[in-house]
Amino acid sequence: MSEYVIKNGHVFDPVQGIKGDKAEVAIKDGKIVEKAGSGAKVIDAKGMTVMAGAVEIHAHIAGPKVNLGRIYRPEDKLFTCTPTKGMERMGSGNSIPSTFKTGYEYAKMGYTTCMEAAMPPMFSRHVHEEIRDTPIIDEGAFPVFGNNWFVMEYLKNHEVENTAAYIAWMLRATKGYAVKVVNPGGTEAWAWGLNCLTVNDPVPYFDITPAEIVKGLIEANEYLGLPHSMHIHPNNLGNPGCYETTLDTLKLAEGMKANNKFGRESVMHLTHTQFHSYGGTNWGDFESKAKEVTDYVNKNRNITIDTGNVTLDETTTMTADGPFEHHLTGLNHLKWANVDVELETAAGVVPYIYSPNISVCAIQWAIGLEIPLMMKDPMRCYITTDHPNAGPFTRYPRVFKWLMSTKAREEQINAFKHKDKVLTQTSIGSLDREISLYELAQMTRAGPAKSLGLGNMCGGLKPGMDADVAIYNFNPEKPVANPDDIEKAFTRCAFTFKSGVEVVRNGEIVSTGHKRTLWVNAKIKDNPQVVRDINEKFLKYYSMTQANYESLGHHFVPNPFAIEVDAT
Amino acid sequence: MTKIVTDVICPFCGTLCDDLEVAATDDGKKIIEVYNACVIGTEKFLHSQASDRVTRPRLMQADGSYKEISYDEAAEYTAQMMAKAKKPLMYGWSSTNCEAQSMGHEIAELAKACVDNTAAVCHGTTLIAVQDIGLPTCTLGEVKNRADRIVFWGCNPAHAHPRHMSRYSIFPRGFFTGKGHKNRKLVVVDPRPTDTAKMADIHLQVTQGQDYELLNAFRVALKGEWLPDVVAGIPKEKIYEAADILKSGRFGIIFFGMGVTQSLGKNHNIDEAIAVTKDLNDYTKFSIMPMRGHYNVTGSGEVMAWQFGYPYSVDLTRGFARYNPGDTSSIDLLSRGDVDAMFTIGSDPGAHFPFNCVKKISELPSVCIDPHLTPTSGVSKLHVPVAFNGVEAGGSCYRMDNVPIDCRKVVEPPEGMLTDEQFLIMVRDRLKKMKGVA
Amino acid sequence: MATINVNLISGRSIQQGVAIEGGKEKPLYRTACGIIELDPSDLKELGAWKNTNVRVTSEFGSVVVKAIETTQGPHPGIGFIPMGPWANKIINPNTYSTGMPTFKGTPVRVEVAVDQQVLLGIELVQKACRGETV
Amino acid sequence: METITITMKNQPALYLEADCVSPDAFAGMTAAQIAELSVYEGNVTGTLGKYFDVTGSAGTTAADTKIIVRGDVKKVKYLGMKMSAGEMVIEGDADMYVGAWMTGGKILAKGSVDAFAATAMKGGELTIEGNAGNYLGAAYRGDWRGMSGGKISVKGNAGSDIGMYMLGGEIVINGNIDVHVATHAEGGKVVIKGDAKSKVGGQMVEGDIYIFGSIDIMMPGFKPAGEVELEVEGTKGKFAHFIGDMGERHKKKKGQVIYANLYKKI
Repeated sequence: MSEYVIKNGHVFDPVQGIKGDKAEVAIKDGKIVEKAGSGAKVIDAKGMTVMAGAVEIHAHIAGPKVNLGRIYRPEDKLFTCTPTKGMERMGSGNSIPSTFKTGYEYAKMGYTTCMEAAMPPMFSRHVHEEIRDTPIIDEGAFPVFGNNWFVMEYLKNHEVENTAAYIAWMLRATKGYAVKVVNPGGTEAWAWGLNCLTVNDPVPYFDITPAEIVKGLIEANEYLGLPHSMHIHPNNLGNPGCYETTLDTLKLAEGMKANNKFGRESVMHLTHTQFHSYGGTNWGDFESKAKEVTDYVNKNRNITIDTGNVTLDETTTMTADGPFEHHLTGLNHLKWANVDVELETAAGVVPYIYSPNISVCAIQWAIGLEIPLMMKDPMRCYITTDHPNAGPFTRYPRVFKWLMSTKAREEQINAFKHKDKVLTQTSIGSLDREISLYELAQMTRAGPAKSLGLGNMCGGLKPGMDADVAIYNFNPEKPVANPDDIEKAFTRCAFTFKSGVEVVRNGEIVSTGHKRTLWVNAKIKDNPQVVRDINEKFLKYYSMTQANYESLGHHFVPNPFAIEVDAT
Repeated sequence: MTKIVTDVICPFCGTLCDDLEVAATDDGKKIIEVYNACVIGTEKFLHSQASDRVTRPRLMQADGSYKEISYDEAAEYTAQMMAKAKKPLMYGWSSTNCEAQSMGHEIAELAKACVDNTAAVCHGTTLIAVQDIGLPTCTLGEVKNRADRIVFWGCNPAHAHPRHMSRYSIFPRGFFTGKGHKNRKLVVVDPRPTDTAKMADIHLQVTQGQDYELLNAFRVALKGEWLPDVVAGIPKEKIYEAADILKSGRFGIIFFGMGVTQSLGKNHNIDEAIAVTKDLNDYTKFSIMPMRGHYNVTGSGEVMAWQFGYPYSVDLTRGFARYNPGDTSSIDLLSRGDVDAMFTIGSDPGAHFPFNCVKKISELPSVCIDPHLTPTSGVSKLHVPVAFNGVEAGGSCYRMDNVPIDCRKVVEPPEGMLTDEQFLIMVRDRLKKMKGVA
Repeated sequence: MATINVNLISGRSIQQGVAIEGGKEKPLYRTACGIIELDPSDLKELGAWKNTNVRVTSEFGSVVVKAIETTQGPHPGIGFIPMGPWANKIINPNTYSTGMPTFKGTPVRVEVAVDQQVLLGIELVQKACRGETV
Repeated sequence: METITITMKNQPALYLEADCVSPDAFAGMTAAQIAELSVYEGNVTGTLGKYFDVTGSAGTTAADTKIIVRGDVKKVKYLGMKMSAGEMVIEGDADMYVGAWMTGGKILAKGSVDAFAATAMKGGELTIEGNAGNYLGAAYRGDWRGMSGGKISVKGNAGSDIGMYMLGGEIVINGNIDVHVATHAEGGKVVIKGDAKSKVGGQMVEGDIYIFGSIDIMMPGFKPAGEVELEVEGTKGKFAHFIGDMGERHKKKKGQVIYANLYKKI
């Protein structure tokens, strides 16, 4: 494997506390090393910004609902499909890119590790086939547990150990990475056309509340000591006044402590916080409650969050929150897809246009920016667009621009049709914080890596870590003349290295690297009861056999990277 | 001695039953018996063992006779054809695994071809409708565990998906459906009193070609609005009654088939059926599902979508993907004379395309990759027999509800026979060389 | 000779399913698909016994199949030929620019053709491609 | 206004994709430059000059450019695609996508055109003296934003699915139409002077259809709402009025439900 030494660049690495100093980064055998050999290839990064490869903590990039979005939105691709080009396969899709384009676009922006945020377990083979066809980036996928019949039956009786054993089985069967919860109990209720809008709404038939599901899953997660915390999309997403449900959900983590060997301190990750920080009682008095939510998170160190920034684009919403998508199609009358998955979950898909001429969309945009600007610890707040829900991930550089430049924010606020309403219903106009490059590295690298339990492997440039490096044509010593220069610089890397392989040069793909699938192999004590329960559910209620459910052979995950956990 | 292979997947229809058991000889060469399969599935496994099976590629000669050639020669012939053509059509894909489909897409990309699957003559219009108004659907286990209202509209599972009714839709007892079929109301809409219709609580014998009108009447009836006395041959009282039955269930599903996708109205029949389903969700929970035909037509759509962005009828000739059934769809391409080479795999357009298209195929340079002798192999210049996927080769497949299931290999193919994927790799490698691609 | 006009639909039958897996070069395929299922009242009007060969002709083509009494009736006015090359010789190929031919709903004329043969599947397609009468 | 004439000299073996044939693409070019523009036959890229003689010269802007298309272009797709201004005259029959995605200018097709003409049209005029194919003035697959402006006139007949997802603008057909018209429309006006078959106005939310001839089968979702005297396209007469699609969702304006209207001449 080639050796490289990156010289003269301004390095930003929260793991080592380097804040823009000119430092050398050496690469050997796929890892960052103290010093490369004399034959190492020299990359001159003079006047450039050097960071670790970015880490995506929450995006919908592979699997059945993503592909349903592709299948049912030919208009999302019209006139924009791209040809075969050098190493690149043909590409397609704006809000829902094809797998190939997904890999290329992330790599070109300097992202090297990405998490698919919602894997319906029964469809894990599909998720992994798409992951396999997504080049370059390392990927993991979070199976969803919040509406799973086993989980609800065990936690009804507070059987944490059985829940943990079931989770361990499921992570193995699906090659999953973490415990994802979406609208706990609400999606099961949706199977009957109902919902759970608060943490105390009972789940029909199962005699359990969302609060009990959430608490129990945190306990099971920490019982196992998984690398990532329980990752939650709470009840009542997207409705005026939903912040109260969000605070009720966050409070469920009070007093809980992380238990793991990965350096993770959080027990709950609240995702796409923007969608959960709404006040008001209707769309007319809709307002931001970003302050209330971030105040709580600032005070409680066992919680991490990501933002879910609205990018003001036409996009495709998709979530395991089935009832929400049904609600949304009622609002915008656009095409509605829904898939209920036996014993496990559901998903919905609806196109959405975040128009700068609609006040609610502009307020959503503002809330998404308020959250990171109000968060005191950038190591606990990560930038996402909940791709493609609040906007496509390809807009990250634009979000960075808004966060790094008050001027860019002002320009956008002035362009809104309902500017005054945005200013009265949010405090975006009074926030003059500008996110620094170091903070950006915390919010997009070191922070999400730590929350995922990957802090020793990626998200930093410390010797011994994976050699994932992004070099941007952005000179931190020069004042930014035009905020658009920020967006431009972060859109196409000068260089991207993935596990020590140069994959991007001058914004073009030069290698498809050695993509890995990350999953968690949790060892547990033998649990005959859970084994029996699984057998029984397959015999009676699943529509496929257990043997076929568990068959996820090498051809689905050709390059696995298992993170071992021992909970015996 | 025999060995029993369990959890075998049936590679016939979109029901993709995965509970078959196959008894094979110890050396894994011969199938002795097939258990749990329907009569069609059983035939599929047993026919693979036919003694008169063609096992080597055959090239048609000028006089119409066939000459046996090697797989190498066949791969070379195929690659040459793909390299020379201005607009080759690569059609089929529904009776092979996703790995072969993926390899075929690489060839299509290199050759800048049109790629289409059997949805073109089956549920292509469903896909158009889904693109227009969406699709509230579910997995088949949801139907088994919850459904108390079942509608079969323009489909006849008693004939086309024989185990569907016992495994998923009418008879099984599930978590919330402990009484099986006793708690389910069955509505069948079909212009014939089919064997499925004979089991129904209500059979609406719709006038053929007027499903769109009847579906529209259902939407009107659900809203309690005015209806003409008779719609599509059905008195309005019966329509109101059926609409009430659907509304009053806890969980309902509409299964539909080629009776609506291929009749006048086409995509709009499905469009309106989906609208009915969407409307019913204002009153209760309702889903809708196409009864997909080939066992892996769904998989082909999935792979095509994640790789190119569209589920079928993809045109790559300009070097990037485009899609518009009516222009880029197989039947229109052939009818209009807009292709100059035909590559068929995992399907039989010779039997299932309108004759004007079959005649066109017979006039073009053509390759047919299929384990069987078929009308397509009979009119193609080159026939490449391959191993039976799902019997002699495994690989990823997708059930009609998009659930992925990995097919199993049960026995070895006859000595020296290649799988679809193996043959396609040979073609791809040659095409790469011809095109000067590393 | 009497002729009748019916609305032709094609579609699956379980025998068709078994036959396509059993081998399309075999006579069983013809037995399963080289037929037209007619309502007894239509057979009567045609003046034909069950299991008589008939010629079915549409605007788009013509084919000889065996007329049998419907297995899933009554459906007066509707003729059913299982999907396959026999049906596809005469169905309406118009896609209305949707990509989908009109496999169901083609007006056809049926006439008795006792002295004409129903061809095997592959043979039928090959002959028809050569422009011969089938 | 300058005129440029392209005359078919070498027929394509397959079909030719000539999306460069529009005033926007030609503007500011000499005949020689225009002859170098790319056209596509399958996966082979050629020049316009390989298939057409190009004479005359283009204006400096699209608005100053008139294109005359001569010879047999029955196998040429995308004539006038995305044009925004200027004029085009197609003297014979043309294939699919004539004036697709056009936003302005005028196209006169003296013969017939095949399917997908004026897809998602936003403005301008398309006049067809022969017949029009299917999906005239319809939306692209999956898009809910169909024709939103401009006018389409057809002297002959038109095919199925005309005006699907129409939002605005006008379509006038002098002859007969096939099944499905203005399906899913949320605005716009369609006038059929001849006969319609069936599935007229299915799933219509808003908009108006006028039919002078017969309708084979009415949609059950259209409810009789009396008779009205109207003057449509210069013809005065009595029309039966229907409102619908009663099965579809509808907007409310000032407390009143707004239905789509179907007027059938009595």
